[in-house]
Amino acid sequence: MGNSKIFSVGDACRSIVDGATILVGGFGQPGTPNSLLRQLLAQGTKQLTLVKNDASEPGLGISPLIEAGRVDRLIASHVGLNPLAVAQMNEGRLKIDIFPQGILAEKIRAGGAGLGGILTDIGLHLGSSLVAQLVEVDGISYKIEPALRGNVALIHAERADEMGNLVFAKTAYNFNPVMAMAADLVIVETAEIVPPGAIDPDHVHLPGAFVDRLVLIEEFGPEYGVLKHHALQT
Amino acid sequence: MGNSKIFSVGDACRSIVDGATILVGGFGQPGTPNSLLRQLLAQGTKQLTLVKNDASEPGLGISPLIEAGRVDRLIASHVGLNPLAVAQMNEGRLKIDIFPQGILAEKIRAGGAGLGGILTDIGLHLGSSLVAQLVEVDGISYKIEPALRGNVALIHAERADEMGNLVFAKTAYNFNPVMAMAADLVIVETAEIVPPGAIDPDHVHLPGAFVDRLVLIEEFGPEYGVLKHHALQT
Amino acid sequence: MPYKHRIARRAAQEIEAGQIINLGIGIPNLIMDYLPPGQQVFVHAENGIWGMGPRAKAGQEDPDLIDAGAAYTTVVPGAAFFDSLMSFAIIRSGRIDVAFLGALEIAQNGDLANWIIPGKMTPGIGGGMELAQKARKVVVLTTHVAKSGQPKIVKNCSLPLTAPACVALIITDLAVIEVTAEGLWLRELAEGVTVAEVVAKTGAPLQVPSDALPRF
Amino acid sequence: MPYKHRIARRAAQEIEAGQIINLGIGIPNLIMDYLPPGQQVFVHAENGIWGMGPRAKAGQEDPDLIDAGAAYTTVVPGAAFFDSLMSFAIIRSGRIDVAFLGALEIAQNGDLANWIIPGKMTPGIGGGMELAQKARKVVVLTTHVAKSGQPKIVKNCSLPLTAPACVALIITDLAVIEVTAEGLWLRELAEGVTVAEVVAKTGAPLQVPSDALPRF
Repeated sequence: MGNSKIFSVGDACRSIVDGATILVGGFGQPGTPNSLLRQLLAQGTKQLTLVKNDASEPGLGISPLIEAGRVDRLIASHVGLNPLAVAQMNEGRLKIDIFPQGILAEKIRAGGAGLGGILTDIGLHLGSSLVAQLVEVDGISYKIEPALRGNVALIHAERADEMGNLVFAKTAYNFNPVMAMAADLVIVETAEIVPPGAIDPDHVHLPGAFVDRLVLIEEFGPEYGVLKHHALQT
Repeated sequence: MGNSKIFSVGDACRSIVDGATILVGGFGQPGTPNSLLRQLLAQGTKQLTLVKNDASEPGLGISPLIEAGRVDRLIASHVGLNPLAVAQMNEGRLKIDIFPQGILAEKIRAGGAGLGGILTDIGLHLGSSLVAQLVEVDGISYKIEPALRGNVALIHAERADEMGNLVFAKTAYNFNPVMAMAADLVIVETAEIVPPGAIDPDHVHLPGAFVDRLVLIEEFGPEYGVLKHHALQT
Repeated sequence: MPYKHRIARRAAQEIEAGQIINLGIGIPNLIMDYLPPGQQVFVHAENGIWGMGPRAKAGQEDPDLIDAGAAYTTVVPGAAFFDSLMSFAIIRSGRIDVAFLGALEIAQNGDLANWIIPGKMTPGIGGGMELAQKARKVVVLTTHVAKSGQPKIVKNCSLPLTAPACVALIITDLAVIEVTAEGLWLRELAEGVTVAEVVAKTGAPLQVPSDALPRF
Repeated sequence: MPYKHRIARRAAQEIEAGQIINLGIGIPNLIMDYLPPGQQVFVHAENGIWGMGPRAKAGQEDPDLIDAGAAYTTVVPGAAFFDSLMSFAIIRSGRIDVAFLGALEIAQNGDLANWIIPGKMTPGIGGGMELAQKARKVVVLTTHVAKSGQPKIVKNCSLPLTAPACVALIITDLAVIEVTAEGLWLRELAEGVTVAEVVAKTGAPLQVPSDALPRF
């Protein structure tokens, strides 16, 4: 290997600066880069803008960063499972911007695909309340949703090869590829790093072209396991 | 199975009417639905608008339809390997619209993702010569590229399950998924149809939600094989 | 039978073989228990599943496999996983045949409000706005009145809309009501409920056929 | 050594370890033969490959595995296949470090024209416009003059541009020329070529360093 992409969690995250905009994978807990987020908490990075589908749940995912007052702004589609985030919003300590889930994904994809934005009719009935620009194409009105990019993306993958090719597991797939596409520095935590060729090129979910740093997860805490309150009770 | 998606090639294609806009997978020969295109030629469908990355090569892919005068309009990114298509264009018998390759893919994806279009800065220096509308977002100019959809998509997949989940092989992947996303009727030819569960859900390239009809390829003609003129000569 | 299950059981009858459906959180999710066996239905979940199965049994949960409400779930043979982009491309391109959603308010023209009570409840939009606006058919499953006793079915919604004129059918603990171009029509009654009770608890004009109404 | 190979060999020196490169059809494709062995370079092909290898040997072609010019190719261990959307997302988001392209005309400010001769040659745009506009560095590989004898390097392009001010380096059968904010600089000479010959065959002002020029 000329330039190895494999980093310790500390070395991988050290260059993340205060005030950064960070795109975070995950929908609920699956696919959430818990180890990278824990490192961010430990190293004290603050004044963050986080972009994630949801606000996680108290004590999980991005919530410890929110709880510690490290997050100035959250761009998400749903925050209903985190009353701590909602409380901070109501107190004016956390700014939350809400977008329809698929439109949030598309704004980020536009950033990751080198586009300026997308045209959508979703939420058009709300008028300009979401600060959108309107445009007419072939007589139909659309909102312009500008592209969204981040300084850093924090990603969780099931498996990576040394080239940075990623495979996601089941519903831990979710926002991870699109977040990785749209950031200047892409850091991936993964359960397994395999040699080049160990992943069938037809099974790669996200090509290594988008991946800068790989971190092997050292400690699988309970946040990676089954959360009892979301399981059926016997 | 309640509603089987498996059709004979004739039954699958019979409902394609004269004047239809047809999205065709393939980049060069890999991924080109040769059997479905052959059926279209046999059944005499005409006045077609075809959308494909390229114009194929004489005698291959969509070229027999062009050669037989069945195509009124071709929307593509590159036609340089088909002098017959270029000749028809120069004679005024075939209208060809050319877009940058990735922008063509994005226009179709917008159609397939329920968006009105995309904003791009590609080719902005050409001004309005590609009949584009301009818009400014955060002080930067972009072209609006409206979404593009088809009545029918003709797709080639390596393997399908009975649910319509598709797997593509190597560079036969190309435009196939995006074409399937953006058509009202999606017809897929494939080398193999396997029972539900035989494809790992993590290995599916395009979910069966987008697939209406599956056709098992009956005859693998030479157009599916190695084309000597593109191989190294010994 | 608890009313939530009665609603879910009735809702399952709206599904035809081969259709793709999406189930919102709450009552809609209970439909999983009433899907007709042997009839192929494809359940889509916003977080990236086509072919979702019933909830995971205790002790058999997979930490990587949840539904859009964060509950551990399963898949049927022939399922596919995909990312959020693909998931919402399926929704916005109109490939969902029926979406079953909850409601705060439904107007007589089919307007749906279910995502925000300004200054009070701000859970966010999630996937609801795209489902309400783009599914081929939207069926609302809800209690007939709010906890306050106020009708949820009203002449005009007072809350910000999720999507305008999107609801085709309303199934409540009291009745099945169809939204038509000529207004609301009472179609079925829950066991033990009278037409007068439904009319009284509905905040918009309700048209009642002269024939006897089916029970559910 | 045939001039095309001389150009390709020189072009390979522009590639650094770990970079992602894209090779246009023609001379650029020959660079595959000169990639430094043991140094990891990721070759991207528009039709959906990251980690392309050398052309397939005779008899070992895979009908499903071609490069963007339709020639049968191979992949290296650790390659990935993807669709056209992903392929161009890589290009337009600036993840291609160096794109090697052909040219019809190059202007002294780096304008590139290589996709159309109105009324004469209309092969289409393909992936060239996006590569020219979005790759971090664009290197043009071309004969110094056209078949007509006319210079390809000119003050202003007469043909429609592929992308404005995009070219960083021009490598021809005669010379290596850098495009700078202060105009064109002659950097290297091919074996047996004189400065006078290069200046004579260049249709724009060419600045020549006072030091002896390296040969390639």
